[in-house]
Amino acid sequence: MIETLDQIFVLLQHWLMGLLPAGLQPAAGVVLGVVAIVCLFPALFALTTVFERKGLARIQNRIGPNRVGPLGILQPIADGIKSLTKEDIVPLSADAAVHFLAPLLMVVMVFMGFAVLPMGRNMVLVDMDAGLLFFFAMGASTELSVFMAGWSSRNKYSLLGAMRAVAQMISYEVPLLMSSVAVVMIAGSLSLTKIVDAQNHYTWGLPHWYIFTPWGLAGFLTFAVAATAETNRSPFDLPEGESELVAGYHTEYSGFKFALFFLGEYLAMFSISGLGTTLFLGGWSAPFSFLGWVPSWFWFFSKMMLSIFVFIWMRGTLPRLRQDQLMNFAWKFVLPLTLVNLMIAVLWRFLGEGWQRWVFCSAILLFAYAGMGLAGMRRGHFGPRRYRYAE
Amino acid sequence: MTPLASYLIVAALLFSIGLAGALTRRNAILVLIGIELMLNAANLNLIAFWRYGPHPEALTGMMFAIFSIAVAAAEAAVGLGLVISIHRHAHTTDLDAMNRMKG
Amino acid sequence: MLGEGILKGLSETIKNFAGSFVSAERLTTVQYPEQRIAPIEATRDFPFLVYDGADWEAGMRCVACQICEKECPPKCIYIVKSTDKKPDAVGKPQFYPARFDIDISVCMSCQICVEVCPFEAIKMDTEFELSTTDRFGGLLLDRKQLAKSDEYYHRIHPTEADEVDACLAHGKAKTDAKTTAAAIASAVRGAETPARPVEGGV
Amino acid sequence: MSIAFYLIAALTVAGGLAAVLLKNTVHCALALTVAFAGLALFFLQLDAQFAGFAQILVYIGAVAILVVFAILLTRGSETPKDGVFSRNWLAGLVIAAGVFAVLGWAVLQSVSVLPHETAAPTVTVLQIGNALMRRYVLPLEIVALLLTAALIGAVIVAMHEKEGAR
Repeated sequence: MIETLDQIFVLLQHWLMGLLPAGLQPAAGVVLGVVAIVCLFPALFALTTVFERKGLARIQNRIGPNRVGPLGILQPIADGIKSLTKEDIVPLSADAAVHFLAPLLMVVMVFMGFAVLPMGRNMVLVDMDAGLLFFFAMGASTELSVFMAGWSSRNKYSLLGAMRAVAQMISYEVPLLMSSVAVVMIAGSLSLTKIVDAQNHYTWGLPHWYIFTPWGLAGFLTFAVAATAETNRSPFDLPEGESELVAGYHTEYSGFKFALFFLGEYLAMFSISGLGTTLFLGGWSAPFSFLGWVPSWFWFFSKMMLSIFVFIWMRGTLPRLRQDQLMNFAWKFVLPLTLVNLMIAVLWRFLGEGWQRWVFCSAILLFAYAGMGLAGMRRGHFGPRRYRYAE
Repeated sequence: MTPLASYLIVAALLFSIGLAGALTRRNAILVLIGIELMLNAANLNLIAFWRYGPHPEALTGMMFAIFSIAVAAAEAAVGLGLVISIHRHAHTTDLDAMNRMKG
Repeated sequence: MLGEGILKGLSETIKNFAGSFVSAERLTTVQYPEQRIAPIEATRDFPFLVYDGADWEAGMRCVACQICEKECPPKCIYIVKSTDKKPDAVGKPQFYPARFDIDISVCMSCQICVEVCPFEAIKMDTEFELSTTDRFGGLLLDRKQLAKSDEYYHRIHPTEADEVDACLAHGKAKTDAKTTAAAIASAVRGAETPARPVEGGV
Repeated sequence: MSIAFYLIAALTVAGGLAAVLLKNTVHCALALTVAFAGLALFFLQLDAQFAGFAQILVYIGAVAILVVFAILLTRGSETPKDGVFSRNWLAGLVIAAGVFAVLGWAVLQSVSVLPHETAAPTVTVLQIGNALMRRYVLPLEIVALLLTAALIGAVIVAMHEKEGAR
């Protein structure tokens, strides 16, 4: 029974495949997986938009949308109808073909990333040997669509937003990759299913997730910072900074194309949360061994939604960074910290079992964090804002 | 025609396109684009030879291609840095206009 | 320590997040069409015309002097002065506005018309739910729509209305005193020299 | 040859042609990414997964972005009025055609000796890593050095005049 519930989606897929002739079965399996992903994540996106609005409202002591349907739960449907029926405006001087292709490319590239995420036991669309590399390759391609959107609009705000977005995404892609490399080094594989398997065992009922090690915690924090910047979320939402740039690279998009960009951004958030879950939070494995009977996909999606909540929470808390603070933070703090973390991961691997490696690794990491942070603060690379002329 | 031969023909075509681009365009960045295409055609050759060669398990061709990708990235960074530097100096990226040795 | 401020901020927002579910007094907003906050006394948005008594047309304080029309910065007031005179609330014959239109889509709620009116005839309203589907005709209010009773004025701005009443009463008393004084004076003069004609009262 | 091969070949060659023929420089850069993507698909078709993904990551994710950045920094997106091709374009075209003729002739001459369809090799990332760390460790180090030098060089070349002006 528990086994069936755990594998319910896999069994469903096999049952549906069994209805078809044998020759079509492999193709049908892939199509079914793709359809499942393409239906599930936009539905999750719709739910997340309303939860985000309600969560932000609660953080600001408001109630949030509550008019459409019970407790405003049907708000995304109203929003969807609105954006579908809105006029699709293409500026006269815009580069029509590129302007049209940019949102499509973005959504397609983000969807591709889901193909390698293991969403439960045996629930992965393509178990690729170089899954992590595939994920990052697809993630890197979204930068181009952002540039295409900004450039083709022929609008200075769009172009500025796109250049900011691309510069930011390139800068934070380096720490993102570097913090994942530490996991790859310890797990010894680029395959995401193998990385989850490496974390899926317990001592005294507690899991061996990588976040519960010094290098894993540091890696997770740098990964989270880089992921927030990579998905252009607050406090790193300069590309869309509405006080400066109207709406950034999607200023000139309206109606359905704008909805596609919106979808793309949220899907990127889901996929990067899924990746973070897989790399550091044990993927689909249960947080305690006695909870092993709960279906694996439940754990994956709850961990993912928890990270989405943290995204919303941060958005409700932190003010937007300035461009120079953003770049200084990436290159002078996060990247060195990930490089130190790589060394720590090596040390962890070769110090062997025992309490010494915990002490050594934590001490070096804390020292590096405090040292780099204080040095950067003193030189004014980041930290509180200082005004030269006004006080 | 064997599969290897067709890959080689495509690579040769791509190489020639890149060469033609590098030789005929005025804009320095377009010349770099042509060179990138030529490098990529060479990569395709390396991978195709590795795949249909006698010892694919030795990984020689693939390693060569991976190193070549890394080198090409460095080449692009330096080349574009040079182009930006020249643009700052001469206020043009038109190669026909850069016919003097004196700065 | 580095990152301390971020943690502090995060704890503050999570307190708000959780607190807004348990204590309703944290919520700063109201559910507008069902729940309303009474407007504060100094609220103002668009002008209206005050009338005394029960009949809006007869009791209109406005005498169509057109000062407000001239002073209005965006020129949203349009007045046509009547050719005849009608008795006002106290029975004195006055001109009256044959037309008095305010385009509230142009009005900027500056209150200058109220400041300049010598007859306390135009005041600021608190009514804000004025949206219509007709953006030209629907937002051009004529004198019938603008006329609101003195009681209404007292209800929305009690303090200010009392001041206005006191001021009006004072003015009336002054004029009354003047007229009576003049009447007495002329009566006295008339008694002394009955042959001279009575000079102008006021 | 399969249909997929012809489709990818058409995509790649069309992307390459567009990259050198189009007037607008940004369009050229975008067409170049199409060619890069086609080549990555070729690599996947040739069972070189790792190289294919590395191609996408490096070329589409970095080189193409660098190219468009350079175009925008040099105001290259405005089409020059005196044509996009250089004065001696004919000579360049003849040379390129000659090179293609020689290469094509060489390939066609050797068709008979080229190997036929072979079994697909299974290459895991682990094998690639082992090869990189054992047999090819010296080239790896040299590439690392080269990349560092290129990084510093690119920064210095692009920043130099600004520093001098300060």
